[in-house]
Amino acid sequence: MKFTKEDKILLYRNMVRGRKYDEELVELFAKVKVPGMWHSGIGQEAVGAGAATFLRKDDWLEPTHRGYTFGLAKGVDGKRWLAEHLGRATGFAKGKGGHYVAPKGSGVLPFGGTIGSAFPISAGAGISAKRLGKGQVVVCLFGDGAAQRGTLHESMNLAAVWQLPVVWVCENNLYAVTAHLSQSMAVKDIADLAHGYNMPGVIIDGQDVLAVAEAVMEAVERARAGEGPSLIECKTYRYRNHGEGGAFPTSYRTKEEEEEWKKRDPIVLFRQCLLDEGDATAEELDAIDKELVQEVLEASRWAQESPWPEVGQAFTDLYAD
Amino acid sequence: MKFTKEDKILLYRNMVRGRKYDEELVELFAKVKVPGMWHSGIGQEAVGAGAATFLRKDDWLEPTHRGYTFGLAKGVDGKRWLAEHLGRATGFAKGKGGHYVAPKGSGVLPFGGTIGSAFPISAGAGISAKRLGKGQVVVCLFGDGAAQRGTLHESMNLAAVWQLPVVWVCENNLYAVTAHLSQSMAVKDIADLAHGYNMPGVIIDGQDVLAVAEAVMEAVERARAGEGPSLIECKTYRYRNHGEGGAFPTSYRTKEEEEEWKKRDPIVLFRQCLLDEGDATAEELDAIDKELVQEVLEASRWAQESPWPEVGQAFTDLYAD
Amino acid sequence: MREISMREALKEAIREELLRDQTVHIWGESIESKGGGFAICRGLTDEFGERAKDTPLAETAIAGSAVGAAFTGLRPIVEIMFSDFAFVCGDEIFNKMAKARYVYGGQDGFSLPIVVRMKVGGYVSIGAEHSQTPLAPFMHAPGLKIAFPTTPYDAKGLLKTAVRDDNPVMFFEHILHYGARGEVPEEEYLIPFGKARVRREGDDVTVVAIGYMVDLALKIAEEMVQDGVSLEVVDPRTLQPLDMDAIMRSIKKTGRVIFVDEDVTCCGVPAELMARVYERLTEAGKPPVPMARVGAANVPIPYSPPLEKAVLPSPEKIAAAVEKVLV
Amino acid sequence: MREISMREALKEAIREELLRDQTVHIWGESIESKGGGFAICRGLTDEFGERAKDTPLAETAIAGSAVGAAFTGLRPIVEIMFSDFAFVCGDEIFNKMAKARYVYGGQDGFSLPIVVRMKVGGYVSIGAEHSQTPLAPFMHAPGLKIAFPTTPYDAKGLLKTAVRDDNPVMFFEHILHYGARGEVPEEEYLIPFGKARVRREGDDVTVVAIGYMVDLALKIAEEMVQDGVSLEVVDPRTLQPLDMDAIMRSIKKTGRVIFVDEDVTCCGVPAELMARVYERLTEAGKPPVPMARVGAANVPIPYSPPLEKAVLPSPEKIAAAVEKVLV
Ligand SMILES: Cc1ncc(C[n+]2csc(CCOP(=O)(O)OP(=O)(O)O)c2C)c(N)n1
Ligand SMILES: Cc1ncc(C[n+]2csc(CCOP(=O)(O)OP(=O)(O)O)c2C)c(N)n1
Ligand SMILES: [Mg+2]
Ligand SMILES: [Mg+2]
Repeated sequence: MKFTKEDKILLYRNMVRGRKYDEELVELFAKVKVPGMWHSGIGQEAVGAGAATFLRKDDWLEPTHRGYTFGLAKGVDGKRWLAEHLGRATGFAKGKGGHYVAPKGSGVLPFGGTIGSAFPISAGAGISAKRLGKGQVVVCLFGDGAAQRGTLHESMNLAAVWQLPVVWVCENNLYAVTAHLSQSMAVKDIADLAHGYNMPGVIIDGQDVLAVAEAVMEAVERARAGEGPSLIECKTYRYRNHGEGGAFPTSYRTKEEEEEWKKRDPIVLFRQCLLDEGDATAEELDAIDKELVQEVLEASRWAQESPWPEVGQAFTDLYAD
Repeated sequence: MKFTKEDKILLYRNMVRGRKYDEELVELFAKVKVPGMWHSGIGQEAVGAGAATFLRKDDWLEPTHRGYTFGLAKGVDGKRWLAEHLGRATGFAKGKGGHYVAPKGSGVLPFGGTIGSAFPISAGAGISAKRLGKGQVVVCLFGDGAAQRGTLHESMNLAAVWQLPVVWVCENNLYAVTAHLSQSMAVKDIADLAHGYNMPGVIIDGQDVLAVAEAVMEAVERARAGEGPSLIECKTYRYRNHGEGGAFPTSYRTKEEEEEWKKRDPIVLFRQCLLDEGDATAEELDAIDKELVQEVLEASRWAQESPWPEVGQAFTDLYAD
Repeated sequence: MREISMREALKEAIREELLRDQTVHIWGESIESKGGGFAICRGLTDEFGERAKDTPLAETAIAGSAVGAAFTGLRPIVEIMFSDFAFVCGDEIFNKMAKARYVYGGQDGFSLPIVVRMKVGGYVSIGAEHSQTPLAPFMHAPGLKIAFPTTPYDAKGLLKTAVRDDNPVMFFEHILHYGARGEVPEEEYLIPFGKARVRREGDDVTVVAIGYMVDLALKIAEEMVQDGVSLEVVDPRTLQPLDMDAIMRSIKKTGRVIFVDEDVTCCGVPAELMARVYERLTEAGKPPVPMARVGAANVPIPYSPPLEKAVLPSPEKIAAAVEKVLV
Repeated sequence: MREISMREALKEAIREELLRDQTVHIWGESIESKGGGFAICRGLTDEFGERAKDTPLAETAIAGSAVGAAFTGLRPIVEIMFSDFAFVCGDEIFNKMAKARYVYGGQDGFSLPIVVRMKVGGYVSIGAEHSQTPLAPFMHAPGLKIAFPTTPYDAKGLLKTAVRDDNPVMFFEHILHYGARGEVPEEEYLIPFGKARVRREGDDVTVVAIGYMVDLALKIAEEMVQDGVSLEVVDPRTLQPLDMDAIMRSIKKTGRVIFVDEDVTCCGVPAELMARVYERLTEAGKPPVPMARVGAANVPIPYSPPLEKAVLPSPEKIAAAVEKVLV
């Protein structure tokens, strides 16, 4: 895929929007009493933005628990997502679900609290996509920890043998909670797993949003053309701890490692790239940043001011009639 | 491993014993009212015998549901196994378990009725073997259908990352019940899966008992030496349908395919090999055959004449005290 | 009216729904190559192509893909060969199918139109992992619906209703029922969920029997006529929704009730039903009626026929429970 | 006596058992790098090396490997971070751990000495798949033992007993209990399974409360003193084995009982307990006593705090049930 200047600006916006929402959530968790959990995705924005920005509206995206970037890029209304996260009546599920809930119309698939349950759900969406014949594609995001679940094997095999239009995108940030990948997997590269499913597997610099977008969209076009699934591994890093507020140790990784990765911040890198290529001026990008800060502040205020759900809501919506 | 003449005769005996028990069970299911199910392993004896014959008594073997060969070769008393299969009080579990039950002393691991549950059980035995430091090794037998379960991924990965002494031996007979492997897996060779666990994976002629024994014992020695797990795929074929007595269609494979495979019967091939190499005479082998026919007949009579368990047995043995 | 087997009734239901609605698809192990575990679907692939398809041996993929497919526009029917294997895909059933709609607050008309067909039942000596009738764990998972037909007529009507239901339905088929024959009209019909059926009228004791237990209850009911005892046999047909009104109506008539279930007794469905009857009566200011329950003994299901017989419910055990509440 | 938190009590139990018996090993997600999901095991790897080890993110491997290891000579303690995830390894728990000994007819002294530690409990707004207290499905699986301590003292004594038990023990730890402090002696002690503890003596109503529900029951018991109502709070401590005698003794004294459980009400443990009390009384020729149950509403556990509060048991709901049986 060839990216126009507008495409690139959109990628930039989507990364920055994800970052700003994320920073706001980190702050809310630190300062305000907020229900639930927040798994910050700061540092990993290139993967979510690169994977989601150029999908069709009716393509499906399977989320992870980390950050908002992918979902915002897929078109989820961040303000209502945040409200859901804060447990408010104005959230997508009236507060019943928490942040793993996005509207169906956005093309975001159901996400479960059990890591690894994303795989068969994505395969299932792939069955629909293939059988309904509208050329839809499914992108399944998953972490390196998720890659250790057996559901990966069953689902990648099913997708491969049925040639389903699913693109498996691994957000390999090297850790699952506190366990380093080398303690948990026998291979260094998740892309190696592709071999067992007879599908292409590539490794991408997950801090380079263009590289991610290119690789994902190439795989998406293959899938759309009926050529089956592929696996894309994006090497990335989360700046913050596994979750906010919990009692997470910091000893499991070194300060040096953290600093090393921060030198390759995906937003900083891409900003420089846009400037270098003459796709935007510093003023233009600053204006975008400012606009998004404003958007997020307003969203956050709106969400925080939203009412709590009525208690009676607890007893509705169990069954469709 | 170098095989002596005695080793080879033992392999032959173990294959023939497995075949004779199997033929007896097929007959019992056809003629006598027998409880349960029988999954005949006729045609696949080289794998069970090759994998189990030269293990140490305290090595562990994880069984499959198909045939008796591996278990008999590991030292299970066939007569009591058969009695268990017939639901008699003289069976290993007094009839409570059915044939998936062998005594602990034989080194046969627990087998579950859910295909694929063998993988984590074997990994667990590998943890014991490694931690207890007595040089034990675990051999896990599994079918090509089982290879599609997610438990394979979780367990092979665990075994590889913890460098457990487990040898994964796939009995690839091309079908799971009636589904051909090409309908169910994206790779043609199960050995390809080894790549995702950074362990050796080899393909073996599963009709050649010496080839199986060599490959397995080489992997066993690697594992014993602390060099971790390996995967061995044995290409084989079952002559009979998935199970006896059930309403299994025959349309899912061709008569030609069946005939082609029967030309390479593992016992016939090995018999010829023993004769060619001068390891035994036809008379010696005939004598073995005859002796084993006799052994099985007596075992079967004994099992059939064994009493049913007392009804009170149904309510004991739930908890250890 | 023509008589067909429950096997044929189930197949007709699936076939008719596949014909009626292009979004209905069915997949599972050996569906195409064998018609599924119990050959219900034999021939469907010839007629419907990939809409009736073999999967790999992979229950999490089967159940989980049903979730993803149902969310995105299909109405999957999937088969889990033996209900004992439902625990292989426990996360997909109990955490996803059961909870998703509620967790999504019903937004966007969110629904998961899934049917999970599962063989249940013992009495055929195939061991602890192939003989269960695990009903309580599913009834303990709000968000699932549960159907368990006992005649070919009910099987066809309930399965068609299940396919059209917008919720995940656990559809149980007893191994000893597949061959059972009964009248089934040629014309299309549906059976609504949540309507019990009185399978036999009687005056002295209400027997609420689930699944194959209906057969045992009807058998002993005939025998007990000689003792001058008249049993009313109520088949709930669906456990979720459950027709408590029908059960209470029958109890009002007989004044006594026993609950019969093939599942393990401890924390089983009969305990729940006893609690509900007790609560209903108490809330209405009425005294409790004599109640008893019959279930499988609290052990895994043994393999050997005499042991299995000792563990599972039998007409004699039902009779003993009847005697208990008659005292 | 010194006071420590339940977190510390649990760690002491594990540490002492690791010291006592070389075959005791512990593994689970982030055990080494974080001390497990709730940091109970922090530091154990420094002391015991590979005997306290991180696993991959793989519940079937964790639970299934415990089966294989227990069969072959180890006494594994494994951690499933959240009990909701037990359904990920449902086959390993319900089909293997629960059934294996029985299916092996107890031969060769067959046993599976396994402890599966799991966090349970809601009230902290972390959503439908992290907030359950799924007790009934485990109690419905004969062959498992079940412990659910409510004080640091009980936690330590029961966990040590669990490690020495030759059966698979499901060991539940409530999220709101980790920080709770209480007296725990320095000297070693064990608490036998199957012995309930009367946590508060009272005359009017027996409250059988499970797990964290004991805290709620004790709270409301103090408040109801003002209304002149005296509650006796019984903590079964283990559900399998279950101390029915203690429950019946208390009921004999008070003449009324309510059962309080955080799990989903439908087909929950209280229904089973109601059935057992009813059966015990009937068999003894006695009339039933007033009974009621309190459990979570029959929905998944919602995320938003006010909704979660509406769904889960509360002191007020317990009080309402007490009023019901007092009438
Ligand atoms: C089945 C299951 N096991 C464990 C957990 C607890 N858990 C939540 S996030 C997480 C780590 C996931 O790691 P990874 O997939 O690499 O994603 P990351 O958090 O690094 O983005 C774990 C173990 C869970 N939610 N579900
Ligand atoms: C979890 C689970 N799913 C399905 C089955 C039903 N089943 C029994 S044997 C079998 C096929 C196994 O195939 P394979 O592993 O290739 O072994 P083979 O029978 O060919 O020896 C199936 C699907 C089962 N027992 N357990
Ligand atoms: Mg990660
Ligand atoms: Mg096979």
